[in-house]
Amino acid sequence: MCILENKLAFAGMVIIAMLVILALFAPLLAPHDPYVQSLGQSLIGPCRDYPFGTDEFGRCVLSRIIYGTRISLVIGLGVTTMSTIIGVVLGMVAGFHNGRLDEIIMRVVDVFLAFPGLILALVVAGLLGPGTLNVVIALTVVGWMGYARVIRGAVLAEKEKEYIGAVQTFGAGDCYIMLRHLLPNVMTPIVVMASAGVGYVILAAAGLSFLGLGAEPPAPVWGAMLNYGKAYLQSAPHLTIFPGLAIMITVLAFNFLGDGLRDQLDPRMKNLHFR
Amino acid sequence: MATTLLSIRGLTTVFHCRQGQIEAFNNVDLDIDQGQVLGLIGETGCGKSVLGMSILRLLPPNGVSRGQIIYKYRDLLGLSPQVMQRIRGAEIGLLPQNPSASLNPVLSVGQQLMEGLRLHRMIKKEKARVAAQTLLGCYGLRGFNNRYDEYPHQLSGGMKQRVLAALSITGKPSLLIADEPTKGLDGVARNQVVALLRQLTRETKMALLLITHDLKVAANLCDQIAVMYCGEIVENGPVGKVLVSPLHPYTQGLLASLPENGLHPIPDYSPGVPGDIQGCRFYPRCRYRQDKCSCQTIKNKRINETYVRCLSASEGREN
Amino acid sequence: MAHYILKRSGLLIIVVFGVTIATFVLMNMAPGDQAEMVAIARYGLENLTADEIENIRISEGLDAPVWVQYFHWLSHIAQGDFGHSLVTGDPVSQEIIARIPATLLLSITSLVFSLLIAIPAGVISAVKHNSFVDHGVRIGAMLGATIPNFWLALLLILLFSVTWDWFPVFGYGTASHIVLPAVTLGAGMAAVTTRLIRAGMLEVLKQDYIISARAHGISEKRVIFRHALKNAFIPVITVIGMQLGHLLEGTVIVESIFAWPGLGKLLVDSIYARDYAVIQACVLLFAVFFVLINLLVDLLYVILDPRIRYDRGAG
Amino acid sequence: MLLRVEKISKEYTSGIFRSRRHRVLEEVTFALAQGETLGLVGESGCGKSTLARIILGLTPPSSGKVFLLGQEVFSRGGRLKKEFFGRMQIVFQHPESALNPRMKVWDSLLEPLLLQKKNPLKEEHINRCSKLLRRVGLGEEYLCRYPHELSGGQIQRIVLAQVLSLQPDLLIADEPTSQLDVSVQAQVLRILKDIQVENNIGLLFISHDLDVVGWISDRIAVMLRGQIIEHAPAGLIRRKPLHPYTRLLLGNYSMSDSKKASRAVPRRSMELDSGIFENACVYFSDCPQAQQECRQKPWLQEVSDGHYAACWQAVRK
Repeated sequence: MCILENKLAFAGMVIIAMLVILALFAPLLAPHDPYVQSLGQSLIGPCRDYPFGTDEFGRCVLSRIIYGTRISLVIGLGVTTMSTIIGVVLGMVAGFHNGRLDEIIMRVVDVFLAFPGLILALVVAGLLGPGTLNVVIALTVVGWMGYARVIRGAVLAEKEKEYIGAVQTFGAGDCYIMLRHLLPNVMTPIVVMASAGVGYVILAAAGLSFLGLGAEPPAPVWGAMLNYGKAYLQSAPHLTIFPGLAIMITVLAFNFLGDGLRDQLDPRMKNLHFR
Repeated sequence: MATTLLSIRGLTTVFHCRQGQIEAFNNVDLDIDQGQVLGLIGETGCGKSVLGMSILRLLPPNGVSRGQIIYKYRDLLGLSPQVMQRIRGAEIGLLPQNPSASLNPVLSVGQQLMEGLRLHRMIKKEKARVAAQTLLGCYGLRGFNNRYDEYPHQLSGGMKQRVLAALSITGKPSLLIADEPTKGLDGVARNQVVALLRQLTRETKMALLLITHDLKVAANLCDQIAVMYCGEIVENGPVGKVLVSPLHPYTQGLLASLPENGLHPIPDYSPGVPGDIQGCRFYPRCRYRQDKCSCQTIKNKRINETYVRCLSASEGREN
Repeated sequence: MAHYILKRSGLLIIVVFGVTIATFVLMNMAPGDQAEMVAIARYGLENLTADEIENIRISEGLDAPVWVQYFHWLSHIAQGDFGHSLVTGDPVSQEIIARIPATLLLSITSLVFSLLIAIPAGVISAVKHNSFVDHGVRIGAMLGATIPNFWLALLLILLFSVTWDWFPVFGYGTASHIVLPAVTLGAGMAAVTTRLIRAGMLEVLKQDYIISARAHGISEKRVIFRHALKNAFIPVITVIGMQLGHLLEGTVIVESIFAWPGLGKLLVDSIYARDYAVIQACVLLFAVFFVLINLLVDLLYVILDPRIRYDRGAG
Repeated sequence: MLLRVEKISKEYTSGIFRSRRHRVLEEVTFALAQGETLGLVGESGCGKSTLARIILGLTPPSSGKVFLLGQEVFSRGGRLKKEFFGRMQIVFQHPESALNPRMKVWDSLLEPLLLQKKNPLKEEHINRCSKLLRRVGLGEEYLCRYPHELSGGQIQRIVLAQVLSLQPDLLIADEPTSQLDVSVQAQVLRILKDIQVENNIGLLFISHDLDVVGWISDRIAVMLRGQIIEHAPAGLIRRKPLHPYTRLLLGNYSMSDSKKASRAVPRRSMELDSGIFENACVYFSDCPQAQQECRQKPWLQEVSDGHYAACWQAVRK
């Protein structure tokens, strides 16, 4: 089982590396300009010139998917980074000074968790209007609570360990203990959670843009491509199949990585699944 | 002359892991007579608990045993899983290591006891209920009528152990394996467990394999003592001999480390994975070591009633 | 136990109160002048004057301090008055009540569908640990958990409606209409629940009391079904509750794709139309619904798990 | 006197209105001289670990004072005053959590020095660490290992080396060997004793094992449910225990007299078990010799020279 999972983790890393390369070198790798419309060549199926076919405006689907990795990765990494930072700061503070401050922070977390995530993101993104930055904000608003909870739990457990008591008798202050001892020891669950989290953020972002709440129309966004493609489901199914495949492979890759890291870094977390 | 109930010959258990095989214990010979109390003593990680589980064939899936475990003329290792399942509980019982985690938290104490009773004694529900109450009454849970419907977490550690003791003898086994029954217990609680085990063996006349690291508990309960070091039985004999005039240097060191004997430590640590040690496994820590100890396989030597696995052991040698 | 329920309900009130504040703040942060929007909705864009906007501002109480507006709003929703839709002008509560049955029907069908798959798959996978069945279930669950549900919906339509014409694409009413939306919605949930049941079973099967039950001679079948399953299910109950929340999320997308006339579609349509009154009501409703489910799950947990049932009662 | 503990009490409150009170420690008082060892014996849950944490300033007490060399150590909030940092040290029970799992042994060894600003020159770091290791019987090769590569006995030695580096006035050992095997326990206790004697450290040794405590201590205090019920020189308490609970603890058979354990316990009269006893002796509900007078709580009194007990019957005799 371990071998299977580590193979998967490796596969995940390879796919992620390829996605990063695609994003960085999109202009070199894409066969066509993703924005150039040629109405004469609209809705062509996969052929040698257009491996993934063209859309209703005659734009190359493959090129649009390649450029789309940029937006997906930026959103995925941006949201995860911001959520992690917020979660770590609030979680550490709540866990370390448990008392009134902890109570307040955790009630705020409860309130945010009371909204079904995607629905809150949908409303925030809808109110803020289109744009990549707004998507990042909307998904961060609904994404930080999990990190805060996990960190708080980990800090609460770690704080009770005996070496923390010993370090206090050496004369260490609160900040020193938090940064030097607690933070490194609670990083493991965060790394695991964040790596799978990137995948789920990308999935949610695709969902938003599928509903028309993402970047502005000409931008090559996977979810939006699906949204426009669904009108041609019968005549041009490639418009639906390829962008969806791109989303799924990306999400799967981050998931593989998360699962693999979990087994590698922390065998005790083996049976933890989060979503 | 008592008849032999369980006879282990050349038993080896290994675990298959990613890094290869890890040996739990090697080539163990052990006999338990009917009604006898055998103490298996050793330190953490020496393989003594795995031995108990090997006898019951309850190892995790990656554990494999070789050799013979002859119980009443049958080799347990050769039996089908179905037959083995019928032996567990009815012939060989287990008093598990960790009382607080060994009762099912979502079934009431009464339900768990009745399940055992109905399985082993083929009796109806109502009768089983009465039998369960009698059984618990015998083992020190007075007024258990009120506790019958309680759940394990409502009982104290000592009570759980009593329930487990009652549960382990519902099938009236001829042999009970008690796996570290006093682990983690303070003085007074430990005394209670010892008293409980003494009552069990006295009343049921069954044999007891007591796996423990506590020399005092072993001295109090056992007829026979087997000392395990690093996956090997190094000394095996009557309690009066092994714990009073030990022959193996390890047993001697163990006794000398007790506070009442002056806390004289054995130098160094026991090796983690003993797989690649040739010759005597105690060699690096032994104060009587000779060059020949490290290069040849050490055979059991019989001195009076004691078997000892040491080249230099002789009758007269004392600490 | 009474103590626990009391404490849990107290927490619920705090959270619901927080939810109303959050919803209110969210709507007030939206760009644009609310009075203007109400005016546009009422009189149309062309015959709009500044006076009319000011009139509405005063009559709707939009000139009052924010906290006054909040309590005003709160007292209205406490009476079931969510205001009027900016688009249709109908009372929002009417519109929502009309949509609830469809969403409920879809959610419950998908829940049942997902559990019918997840429970046997999870249990078999754990019991036959590391077998081919196990690997198959795990890969299936992995795919199910990562497949975007809007994509799955499109693929299902492509296959079962466009290519084979077995089920209708859009609409609501007959049994065949619900198949594709329910499968789409249930698939992801089935995958996640399968993983959790499998993990829970594996964890329980490692416990001392399982080994102890085996040592007492109890048969393997009985060990799994009587001793392990109940223990493994207690944590799963919580997760099913949380999954219901994800189901609610899913309805938004699935209902829009399949034109299912439920709350999710209502929410998406009102976001397009910037119909704030409806958005506000929908969000509030979803959140309160979610919180209530969590409370129910917690109570169910208490009933199933004797450790909490008795402990909290005493202490 | 090195350490003086005066009437330390600790209460926890719980419930919605903080109405339920749970008393962990009740007016614990004792003193400890430089270089002396006081053994504190009691079963798990009797409050001995809480006491240790309070003395070190890790947990604030509900009331009471602690003096180190005549100075009070707590500031108003119940935390340790800055000038006492590093002068009192502790060795805990669980080796598996005694060191930061992500720090190498030598980082852990240097930490107390760096925190106390007693840092020697950078070049001397390694030297200093290996000297400390050698003092506790470990070689230099352990410097670069992580805690999970070490056995319990080795970790406790490294903790002792950490303690040694600060040369504290007081060391508290909270069940330092209860998780170790007997042969390793002997090694660790010997090193502990050596370090104490060499540096003239006052040692508060907490354990449930009377044999171990008897070996290491000069005086022994027995604790039951948050109170010290007997307190005497080590030899005396083992020869002539006064409190019935101490006698029960000592009744833990030893290797030689194996039949003692099963002797019958006298039954106490049933009428004592009715009613509520808020002010009764802590041992009242379990004491085989309980009398009516035990409904009134006895206090720790000097029975004979240096031998204190909290039991009416012991006092009368």
